[in-house]
Amino acid sequence: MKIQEADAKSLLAAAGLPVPPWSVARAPAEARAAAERFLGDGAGRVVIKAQVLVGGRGKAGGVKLAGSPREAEEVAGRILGMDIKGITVRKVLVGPAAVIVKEFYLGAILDRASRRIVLMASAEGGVEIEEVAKATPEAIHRVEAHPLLGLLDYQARELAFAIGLGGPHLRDFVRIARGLVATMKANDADLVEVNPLAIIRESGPEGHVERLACLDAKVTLDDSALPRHPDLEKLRDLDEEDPADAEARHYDISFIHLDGSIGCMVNGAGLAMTTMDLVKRAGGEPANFLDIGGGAKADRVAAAMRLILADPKVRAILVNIFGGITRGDEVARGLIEARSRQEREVPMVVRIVGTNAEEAGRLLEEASFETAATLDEAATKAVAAARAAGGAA
Amino acid sequence: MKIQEADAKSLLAAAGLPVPPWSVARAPAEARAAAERFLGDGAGRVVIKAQVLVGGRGKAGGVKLAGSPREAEEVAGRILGMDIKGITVRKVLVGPAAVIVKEFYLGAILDRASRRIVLMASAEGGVEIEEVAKATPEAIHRVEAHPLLGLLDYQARELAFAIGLGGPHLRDFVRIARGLVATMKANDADLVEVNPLAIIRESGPEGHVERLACLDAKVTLDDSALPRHPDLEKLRDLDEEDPADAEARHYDISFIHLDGSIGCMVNGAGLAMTTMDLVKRAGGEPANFLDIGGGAKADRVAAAMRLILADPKVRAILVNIFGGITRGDEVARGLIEARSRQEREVPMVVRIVGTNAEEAGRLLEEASFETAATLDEAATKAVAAARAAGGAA
Amino acid sequence: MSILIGRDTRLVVHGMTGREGEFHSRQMLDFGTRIVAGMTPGKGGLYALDNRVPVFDTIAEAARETGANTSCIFVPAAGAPDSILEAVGAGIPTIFCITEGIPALDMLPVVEVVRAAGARLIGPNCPGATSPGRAKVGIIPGSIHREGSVGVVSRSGTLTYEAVQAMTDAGIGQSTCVGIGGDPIIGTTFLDVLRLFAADPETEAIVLIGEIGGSAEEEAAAWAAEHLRGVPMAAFIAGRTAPEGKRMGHAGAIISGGRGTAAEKVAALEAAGIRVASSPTEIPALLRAAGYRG
Amino acid sequence: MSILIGRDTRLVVHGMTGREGEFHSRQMLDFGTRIVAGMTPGKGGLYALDNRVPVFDTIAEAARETGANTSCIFVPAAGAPDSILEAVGAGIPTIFCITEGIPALDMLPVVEVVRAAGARLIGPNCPGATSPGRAKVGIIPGSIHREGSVGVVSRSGTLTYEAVQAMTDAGIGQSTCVGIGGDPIIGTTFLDVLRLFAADPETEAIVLIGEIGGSAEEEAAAWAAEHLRGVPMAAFIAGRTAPEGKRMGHAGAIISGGRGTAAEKVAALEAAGIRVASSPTEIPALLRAAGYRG
Repeated sequence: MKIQEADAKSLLAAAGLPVPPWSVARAPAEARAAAERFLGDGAGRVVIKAQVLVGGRGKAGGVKLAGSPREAEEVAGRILGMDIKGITVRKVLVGPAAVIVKEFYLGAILDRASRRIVLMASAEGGVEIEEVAKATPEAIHRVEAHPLLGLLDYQARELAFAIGLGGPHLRDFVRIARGLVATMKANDADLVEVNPLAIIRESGPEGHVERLACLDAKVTLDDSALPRHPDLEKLRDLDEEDPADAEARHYDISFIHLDGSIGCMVNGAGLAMTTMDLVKRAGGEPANFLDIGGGAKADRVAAAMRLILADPKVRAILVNIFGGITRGDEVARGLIEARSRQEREVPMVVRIVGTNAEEAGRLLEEASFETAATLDEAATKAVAAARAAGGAA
Repeated sequence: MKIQEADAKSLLAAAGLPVPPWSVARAPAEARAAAERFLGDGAGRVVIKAQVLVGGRGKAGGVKLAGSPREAEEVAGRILGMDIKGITVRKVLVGPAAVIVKEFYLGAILDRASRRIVLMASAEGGVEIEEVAKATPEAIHRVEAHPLLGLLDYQARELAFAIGLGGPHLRDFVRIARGLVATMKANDADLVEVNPLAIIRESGPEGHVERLACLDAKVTLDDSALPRHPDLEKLRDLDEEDPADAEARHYDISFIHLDGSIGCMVNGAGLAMTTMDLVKRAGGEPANFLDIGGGAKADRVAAAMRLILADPKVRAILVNIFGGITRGDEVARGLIEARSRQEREVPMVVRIVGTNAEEAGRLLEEASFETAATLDEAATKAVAAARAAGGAA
Repeated sequence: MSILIGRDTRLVVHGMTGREGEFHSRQMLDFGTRIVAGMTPGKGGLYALDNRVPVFDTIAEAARETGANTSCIFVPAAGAPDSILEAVGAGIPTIFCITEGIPALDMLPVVEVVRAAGARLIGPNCPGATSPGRAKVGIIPGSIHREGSVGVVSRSGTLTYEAVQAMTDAGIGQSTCVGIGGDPIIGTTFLDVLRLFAADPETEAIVLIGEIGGSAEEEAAAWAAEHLRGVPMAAFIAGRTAPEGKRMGHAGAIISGGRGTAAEKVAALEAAGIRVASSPTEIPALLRAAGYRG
Repeated sequence: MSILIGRDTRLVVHGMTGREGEFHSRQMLDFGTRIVAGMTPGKGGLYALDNRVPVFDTIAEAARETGANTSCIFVPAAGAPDSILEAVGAGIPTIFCITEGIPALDMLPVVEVVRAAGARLIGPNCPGATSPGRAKVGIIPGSIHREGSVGVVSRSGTLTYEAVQAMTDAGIGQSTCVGIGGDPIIGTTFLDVLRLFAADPETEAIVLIGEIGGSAEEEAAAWAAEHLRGVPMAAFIAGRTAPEGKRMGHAGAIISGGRGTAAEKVAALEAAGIRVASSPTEIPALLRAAGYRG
């Protein structure tokens, strides 16, 4: 699960990391009030940043500076409501604009290949790490946290020296690096990224001081661990969520809405992706990824059907079940019941094999469903049905 | 550092373990008030336990039951002021007397040989584990916590089954066992013992319930770790401490008061014990163990001298320094200065070898100290001096 | 022979007395798997599966009393890491973890302890393994198989069944089918299984069924290019149409930062000389085209 | 030859630019030890000890640049465990930790990681080791030694000096003197050092200096009884007069629950045929009585 920058910053701050203050505004007036406060506290300017869960908001014009409360209000007004990669901006983060001396990248990721938490750092801060990885992979330094002891101080120091961060900032860097890994563990995150981690200049009573600060933060959480973090579940941004997603979660259905016209209902993630791929190969476009999981009963089948039909673009439905734990006859009964209740008439092609497939076939035949023996055949039939209904490709 | 039962129970309770309520009373009237409360809350009787840092208080009459507030006051009056193994009882713990169904032993220790935290359990609860170890060692079951991951649930379950604790108490036992190890780690303890861990019977709204509870607790803390636990340092029981101990700690001197008449000042723990042993072999009795540590300067030497002389039984002093990090001349200067200020005239034998021993010898000779070339000689001379002063043996 | 499991498999099932554990234990018994013990803390001393299998309180006891050498874990996600560690602690060399939904960070120390102990973990969130005619451990339906000499390795569950069924329908039997699981942190990778197949005299061809996310297929392809020349192989990669940044059901199936796409994986496999089917039904034909004559 | 250290020792000193680190580094250099590097984070690039020794920011860099194969740690207790792990991570095979006051629980994971990596840690809270005529690592005064063939192993600091001085005064030289440290959790035990001495062709006799607390002397005695018959040995145990339940300076020197007494240890050693001196000055005579002719 992705969370917004402001929430990511809260998690870092909770781990004791140096995050400059910020405020979240849902309306221009709120942004103005926040700007007033930060400017009053001594900030020269404030930064106003769109809070959206997609990258590239800077390039899209979603990050701007303002020198006065009035300007902040105006800028926030322009950013709020903006469309960034299909997402409508509904809130902005307002904070003091830091005087940046130098920017770095620091990120902790769960690395599959090494099966470790890997801490990555680069002196090329402020740009997307994927771009650095492509252009100058040697500029990215990485250490693998000890699999049982976590990140050790000396590992963090090695990373600091590798990116040229010694001297007065060494100790703070070690603290921040450990904090990233601690944040990861405390929240079951699979990514905790600070970009930029910056040396910022502040004026204090004794002149300028330079210190490290986490100016932006990105955290993604492990969905499997959310049940044990009810507080983090609350950070789910419903503003950016398809309403169908909540129902899918409720029924333990994996559901991802797509742009096509052929609704898919499958048991198993790999088979669900394969079903989508075969729809595409047959000349159609899948309307969704949908995995009803193992051992689905009638109620889950009915919920899956509702999710699919809630999309007005759906012109045909492909049901593909390879029974193992899942019993074909249970699915068939669920389909029959769901169809009897559904408001919209959409052609459906059903393929059920494996456990109790014979009984399923009998039930479907009695109820006059269109069936298919193989997945390839089912895909072809579904695409044809959608075309006939005026939908596919 | 040993801490009192009541403090040990606080640490266990802080880790979420089931510890019945208790109160500490320093006067009979306080015990009466506490008893009134517990009896009012439904306890049939209260238990009153001397709080002393030595074992065997039960046998010494330091643990008694009382059935009424008046009786509690009277019992507390008898226990307070009692002498248990040389310690005067200054406080008692008052708590509800549990109805015990069965007692167990459960302890977490830092095991040197395996270099692991070892969890030990026995179905022979309520008696000293050392006695069980001697009489029926096979009754003690142990598991080594994983050195990096800590105690794992399955290890705790293995221990539970080994002592016949399955069924309804299994889950609680696992929680308690993990809690012991967690308490150990959180507080840098080298021993966390619950004896007895008991199945107690309580009457609730739906009849009797049986549950596990930690009825007594013993915790000893790692002295090396106390600097990072200022809150635990406060648990040091000054009631039972020799006033000299605080001064020794202040100067980083290891000091243990003993019964003899020959004060010892040595650098290094092993050599300090050896010096005591040689005093004994020469027919004397050491008055103390005293290690001035490495690199001691004049102020620490002077403090050590004060500690030794504070004991009126001291009739002679043996100073034994093998200079390494410690410089012999520094010690000699400290001795000369200390003697010039000391109020009581006590014969002293000084042996200084190693780093800067020649300069030390010259200084001591000028100041007319009695010196010795070897440790054996120094011990013999010190014993003779103490005898002459009417003290040794 | 076969890999991971076989006629000498002596299985202990963790959580045998639970609903899933019991159901699949029966299926495994019916397939001919030798289940020597069940384990459910607190149920030690009972007998399960119509009194055929003794249940123990601990795996250590089960291993001691029955000589179990393989374990299969059906306990819920919260307890599964502990179950794996218990099996390792009891000296079980081969451990299958069927449980899904284990937080990834919980698995990091577990895979490390497994590795340090020299044991092998398959999964978690995997369907297990089947060696037709010998044994099955896990939840793969027994009926789809046919005895033979093609090794199948897959990150998926039902997709594997689809592919295996297609092979069986085409008269191509399997030596061992292994589902390694769809989680980001797993005990045994494609590459590990390829090594085992390479060393197995009865495996004459290999089918690899991958999906988007991570780079395990690429690593396997690179190894195969070097060590499996001459072994007929075919592959399938699910998720050609999956969008970036979305987790496709499996915790491990996600394209992020432009990496882990089906296109990359297909390219890596083809570069290694392995043809990639565009539908599971094409796998038998690709195997034959690659020279498989079984 | 010698054990642990010798002419091929290439030493890196952690915390060389600190007060203690610098003082003892000079002493080691004077003794003839080859110090190839110092390590102080943030001082990389400087030269220490009158510009004779380069300082690095990390041990990994020091090892890479100088071929250091031994490390000696003088950093404060709070950072010492990390220093040991850094040395292990950099592949240093022999690590001496002089630092005292490290909490015992901090050492548990450290000794495990050292063990798993196949490295050797001596200490913490130890005076180090000296091989007269070859090298010294740590803080044992160089002046007390004489080259020879008696191996000395001890849990103590100044007590060791006392014993070694007595040997030197009696004309008995040492192959290597090792202080294993007085903490409850240490990297190298008496037994470990006995094994090394047993395998060292230049060590012809062994002196063991123990003290109250724990059972390491008993374990060493049991091993010696079996494997060191014929090797002249003598021992000394400090703490015959120590009271129970009091920590005698060293964190590890405590009699608890009636165990770890000097009497037990003396009995175990004598049962193994090792005579125990009642004063360090008796050690030379006991060695000769045990058959040592060096």
